Amino acid sequence: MDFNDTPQEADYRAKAHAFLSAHVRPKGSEKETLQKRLSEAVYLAAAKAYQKSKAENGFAGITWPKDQGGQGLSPIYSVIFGQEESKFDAPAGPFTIGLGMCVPTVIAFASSTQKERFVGPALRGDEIWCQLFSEPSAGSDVAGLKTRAVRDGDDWVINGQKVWTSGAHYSDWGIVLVRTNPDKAKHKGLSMFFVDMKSQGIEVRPIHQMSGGSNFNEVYFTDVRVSNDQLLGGEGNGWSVALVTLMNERLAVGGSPGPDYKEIFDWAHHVPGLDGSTLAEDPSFRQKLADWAVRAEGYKLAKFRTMTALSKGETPGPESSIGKIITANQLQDMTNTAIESMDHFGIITEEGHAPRDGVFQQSFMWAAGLRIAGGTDEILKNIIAERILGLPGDVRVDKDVAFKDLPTGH
Amino acid sequence: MDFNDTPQEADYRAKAHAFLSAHVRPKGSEKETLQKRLSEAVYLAAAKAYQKSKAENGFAGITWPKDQGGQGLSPIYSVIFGQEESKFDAPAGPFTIGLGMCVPTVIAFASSTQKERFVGPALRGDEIWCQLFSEPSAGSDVAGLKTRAVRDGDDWVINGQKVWTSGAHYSDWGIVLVRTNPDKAKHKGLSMFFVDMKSQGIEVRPIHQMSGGSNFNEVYFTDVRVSNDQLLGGEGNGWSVALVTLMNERLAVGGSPGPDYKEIFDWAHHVPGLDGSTLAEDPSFRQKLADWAVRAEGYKLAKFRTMTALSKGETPGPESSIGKIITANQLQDMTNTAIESMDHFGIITEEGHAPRDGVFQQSFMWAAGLRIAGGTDEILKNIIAERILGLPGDVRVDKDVAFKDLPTGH
Amino acid sequence: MNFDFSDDQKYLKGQAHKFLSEKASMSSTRAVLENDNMPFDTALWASIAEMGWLGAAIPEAYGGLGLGELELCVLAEEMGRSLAPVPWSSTVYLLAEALKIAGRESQKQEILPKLAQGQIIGCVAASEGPGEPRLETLKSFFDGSTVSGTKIPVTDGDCATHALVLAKHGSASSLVLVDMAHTGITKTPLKTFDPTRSHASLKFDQTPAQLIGEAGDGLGLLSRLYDRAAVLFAFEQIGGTAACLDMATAFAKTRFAFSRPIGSFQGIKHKLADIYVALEIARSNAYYGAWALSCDAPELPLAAALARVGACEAYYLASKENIQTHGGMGFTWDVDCHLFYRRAKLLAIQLGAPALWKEKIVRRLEMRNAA
Amino acid sequence: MNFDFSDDQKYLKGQAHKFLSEKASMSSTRAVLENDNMPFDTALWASIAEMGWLGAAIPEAYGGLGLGELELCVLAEEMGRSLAPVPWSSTVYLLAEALKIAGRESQKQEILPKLAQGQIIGCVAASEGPGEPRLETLKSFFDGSTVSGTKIPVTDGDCATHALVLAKHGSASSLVLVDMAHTGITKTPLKTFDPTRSHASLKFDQTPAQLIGEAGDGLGLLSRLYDRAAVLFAFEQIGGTAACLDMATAFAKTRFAFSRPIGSFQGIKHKLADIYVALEIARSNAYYGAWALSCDAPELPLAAALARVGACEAYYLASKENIQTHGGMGFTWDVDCHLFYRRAKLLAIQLGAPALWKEKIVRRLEMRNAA
Repeated sequence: MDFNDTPQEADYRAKAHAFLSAHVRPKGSEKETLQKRLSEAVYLAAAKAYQKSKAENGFAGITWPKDQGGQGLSPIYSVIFGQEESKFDAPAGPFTIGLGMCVPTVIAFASSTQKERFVGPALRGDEIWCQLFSEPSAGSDVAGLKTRAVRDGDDWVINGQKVWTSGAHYSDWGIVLVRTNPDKAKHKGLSMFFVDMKSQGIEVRPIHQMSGGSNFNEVYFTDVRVSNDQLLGGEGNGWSVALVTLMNERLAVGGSPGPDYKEIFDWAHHVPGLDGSTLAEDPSFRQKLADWAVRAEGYKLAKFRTMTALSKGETPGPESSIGKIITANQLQDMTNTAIESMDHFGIITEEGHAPRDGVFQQSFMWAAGLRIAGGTDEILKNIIAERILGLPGDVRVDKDVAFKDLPTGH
Repeated sequence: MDFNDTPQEADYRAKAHAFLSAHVRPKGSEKETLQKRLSEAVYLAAAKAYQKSKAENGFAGITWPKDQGGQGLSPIYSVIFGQEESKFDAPAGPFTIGLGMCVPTVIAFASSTQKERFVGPALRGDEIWCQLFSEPSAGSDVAGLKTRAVRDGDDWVINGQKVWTSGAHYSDWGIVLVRTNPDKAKHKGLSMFFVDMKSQGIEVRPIHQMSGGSNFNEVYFTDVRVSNDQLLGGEGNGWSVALVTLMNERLAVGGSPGPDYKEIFDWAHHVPGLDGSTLAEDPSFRQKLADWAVRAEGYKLAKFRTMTALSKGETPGPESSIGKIITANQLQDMTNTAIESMDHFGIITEEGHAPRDGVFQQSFMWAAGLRIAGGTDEILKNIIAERILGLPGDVRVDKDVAFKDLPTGH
Repeated sequence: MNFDFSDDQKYLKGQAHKFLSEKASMSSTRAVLENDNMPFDTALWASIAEMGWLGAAIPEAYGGLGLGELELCVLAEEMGRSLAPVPWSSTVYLLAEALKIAGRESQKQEILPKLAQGQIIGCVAASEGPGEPRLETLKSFFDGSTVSGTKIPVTDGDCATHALVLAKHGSASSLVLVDMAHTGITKTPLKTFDPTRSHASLKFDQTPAQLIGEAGDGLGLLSRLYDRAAVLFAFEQIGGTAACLDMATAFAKTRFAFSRPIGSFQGIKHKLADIYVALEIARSNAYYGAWALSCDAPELPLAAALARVGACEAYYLASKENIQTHGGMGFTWDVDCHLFYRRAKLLAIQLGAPALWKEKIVRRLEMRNAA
Repeated sequence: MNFDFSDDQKYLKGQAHKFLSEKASMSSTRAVLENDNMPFDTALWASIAEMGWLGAAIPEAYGGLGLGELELCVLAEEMGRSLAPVPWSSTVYLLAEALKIAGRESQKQEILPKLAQGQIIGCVAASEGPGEPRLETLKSFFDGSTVSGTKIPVTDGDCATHALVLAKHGSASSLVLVDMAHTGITKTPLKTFDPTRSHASLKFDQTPAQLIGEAGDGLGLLSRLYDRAAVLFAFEQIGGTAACLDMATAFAKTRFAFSRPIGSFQGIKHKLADIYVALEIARSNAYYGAWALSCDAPELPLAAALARVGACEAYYLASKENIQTHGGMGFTWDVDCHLFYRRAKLLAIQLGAPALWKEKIVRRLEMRNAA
């Protein structure tokens, strides 16, 4: 056992670090990040320039096939690059979903002419892609989506609404999962298209989150025409195409959002505890802190086990789905404890008064959403129970029934 | 708001207390109880004598109709008697289920001749009744029971196995739920009989519990003949009859088993804590103790609300089902904490060494069973969700299917 | 055994529910949430005054309705359920109660009648930083006639007409009453986690102040006042908890996933059952607190602590799992889940956080055992 | 990054699994459980000795196989899974490890070879009552050549050939080695919560004893020894946790209620998912402990505490919910659920309970931050 890179990995890590040092600044405090400091337009320009430099220096499409302009390397190298990149204030966000999920789907299912047209620009940062799957009435049950595409000559006409789309307002292209045949069973009547986000009939509206901010959009489709050539994977195969897209969501070996237990422990040395000493000396706080440490370190170490599998060329299992269950709930618990340990003062979010610029209160809000976004706690536990433990699925009342005949409660 | 009895209630409580003082001893320590000190035979004799004296003094069948030898009083009075009785070492156990659940079912469904024959002897303590519902493959799903009764002339012949029957080995009579028609849907093919527990073909075997003791039995039926007259509520109505029997299980306003948080707190003053002072001074233990107090006092107070409803002549709802979820899990948590707070020493159960004669370890065992007996945590939560909150039932695959065609997994 | 509210009290609760569902809709709460210059809903405040609720538990001699604390409890539950964005708790549970238990006759006569008519808004200015106020760390001071120092945060501090200020007084502490009309008080509004209620920091500079209760008994009086307020807060909290449970239950019945109501999945079902259990435990403890408060029973300190902890835990569980039950929608601004998540946190820390009150429970158990 | 066991180590684990499923069936565990006069399974002990496992991590120079601590970890996981009723942990994790880190050459030469052959059984006699042993409360004392005092409980105390005894030594404490063949040692067997392992109280009366490690370093050495043992215990615990999860999962797939496998209900499904999560967290922390143990890394104290707490929590959860998943059957003597419930508790307290180790985690985080 060791935590060391192989010689090749170490070499690659050094190269990645050198590239990053040359092109982006080391991470500073949260409020000084590019994203916080720059207007969205300027930030996007920076992001595109950064992506271009990645492409020029051979750090774009790390795991993609060489003939697609990728580096043809194993996933461990993109993990290593990600680890190094996370030490810098790199404007990579706008490309995460497109290059991580959308374009790989294009590579897997589009025609060679289409690949020539789209893969390069995406890789070089000229074009941004977004993913349009979820709908107001199809969240945990994505396959229950209602957005319709109706054939009209060589075109399809799309009508419906998507939600929780990141970056829809600045994306050039998107992949959209729609229903092409409501007479078939729900999973069988779906198809995947890629669409020009600037098409007529597409309206993007920001979602106002309970946290106050807007990181996602609603996207309305009104008689949006797409050519039949933009069908990915063929009519009625949308679900299997979507599974390929979502598979890429799994390799989340990045860090966890919000303050970690160490940050809260440091801070606790400056907060009074129940008995007049500091919170950091409060035995009941210390017991909680130990629980957080066990879960946080355990999760970090579990990711090292995943990396080990990758490094050996094995594919890590759905084990990685334990990550969000732990981090989201623990973030909610930790920040709740931090807020409550300040008593009445904990309600303050005003800058200059709230400790750590109010990161505890912000994360306490975010954590509630984190338990839902990208698979609720309940869905993730089903995945663990069924895919890992092999327990039987729940009774399904929506199998072998024409989608249009399924009960919807409305 | 007040916690006082009405004048009539106070008067009744005084009479009950006077009767008890005259007939039984005040409760002493756990190991000195009659049940612990006496052989089962002697204890049973004492129990029968005690029940006889209750009947003679008008404290038997408190809520039963007068024409059945009962007192015709409202449930609050049996609660009051129960509260007073719980202060004494009264040998009431062997009659709890029979008089609480079985005989009321007989009163509700038997012929007047049968009632004349059975109600009196039960009330006077001459005969003990037991309840035979659960089966090895029908626990949470009682209606899935397999024990068959087949018509043969004026008789029925019963074959099958029952489990978790308290007192079967010393009972004179029992009510048994059986399947009389496997071609009907599961709930529709059931019937209820009362049987002579001394009948030929009934074999009673004690169940060896994980706790070491044996408080329950398995009861095997092999060609046991019962007359058609012993059918309660008519053929095929077994399920509705059983619901009447089980309804009576609800009025559990008694105390909770095992040590309570106060006992653990008292004890904690004599155990070293982490920092060298006593456990009672350990802030993290104190936080836990407060949680236990909130739940324990809250549950006790919830029972006062139930009593208030009874006192006003209202019927308390299924709210009482929150009781066992709280007490069983809290008992497991409290005793686990007590055991662990002793470190290695906590493993000892040997009398003379283990604190409180090992009650913490015993209760830690019991608690695991308590979470299962008489409705698992999971079943109780379903009851709360469906009967109180009105949430929809789970998808049923066993409706409108002949019982014999239902999947069993075997 | 009569451990329940009377029919009259239940009738009052029903009336309050009806009144608040009309006048204190969520749009009233959202108006305050989204408007920084609107510390509370003045129209709603006026009509609450008209209903006489502000003086519900104030003796008729002081212009109140002369009802008891139990009536205040049922009103509190409905106020909590409605998230009414008004300085109700600061005025009724804190200022009025303080005067009732420790005010001098002149103070009662001067303030309570106006308070009952809605012309007075109270606030408690105790906190000066993270953690509970302690004599060792208290910086504000009272010189016998004026008070100086900075208090942060003060709920309703920017709209209050009168402030109860905890201040060092010689070697001890005292609770003093300040008329906010005095000049030289600096009020700075504060952004908080619950913008549906207004907060400020208050800077006093030799501001005239009069003693409430015994000189040197500031922390003691505040603790007794908080015991009373804890019971009333607990009813607001169970009202909020019940509202969350109702919301989540209604949603779980009508929201379909996999072509079934999500409420038919045990994952949701058991979650809501857990909330119900927490609510029943909290409610029973709150009733006990109400009884102790209504008859000034010696059990009040313990009962209040039990009521507060039970209510804080239940409301937190209900408000966060209500969001979870609503899924993505629950995380949006337009769905009301977050309003309860915010209020639950404010009510859980305003009188001191659960950890503090858990320790109080144990200390009070020790006192009872010692007695 | 190579944070996993080697193929050889995995092969050894497979072999151990195969061997133990044959030789250490539950009937072996039950034989010890039900027979008060059978402290352990002597036949199983003999064949484990034959396999050479007792000396797996003992250098060849002392008659061992000279494998590393990582090999011991994989064996520990399988021993834990099988509930093997033998004095393995007392002998291998405690006595052998103590000699390896603190034994004098003569002591190693005298004991380790015999231990590797199965002729020596160890035990640790530290506890004298509730709570962790502390210098202030320690009553047993060592006078330089003999030890006197009563130790209770001592796991394997009635079958051990050698005991490591913690005793007061002047104003400090020392760890001393006692040959149990000496006369005048009173062994009293004790009934415990886990009768599948034997326990006794030991009374020493001027019993000849030799120092292990530095004079006066008894508590320090015991703490270092327990850090090493904590990692090995953690592997036994994750083995037991995995066995409970396997049992519960298999049962949930085949047990039907309402004509469905109970494993198709989210109530059971999510329960088992929670156990899986706890197991993965525990396993990852245990691996870290294994790495630190294998290379005597400075991270060992923190890693050991993380491994222990994660493993204690996971095993407790898995063993109690395994009973719950089995329903009524789970509460019977004949179903194996309770064997794990018993063992989980013993392993959780033998080296000191989780609360103690949680405090160790925080202290060691503080040391790391200070460093």
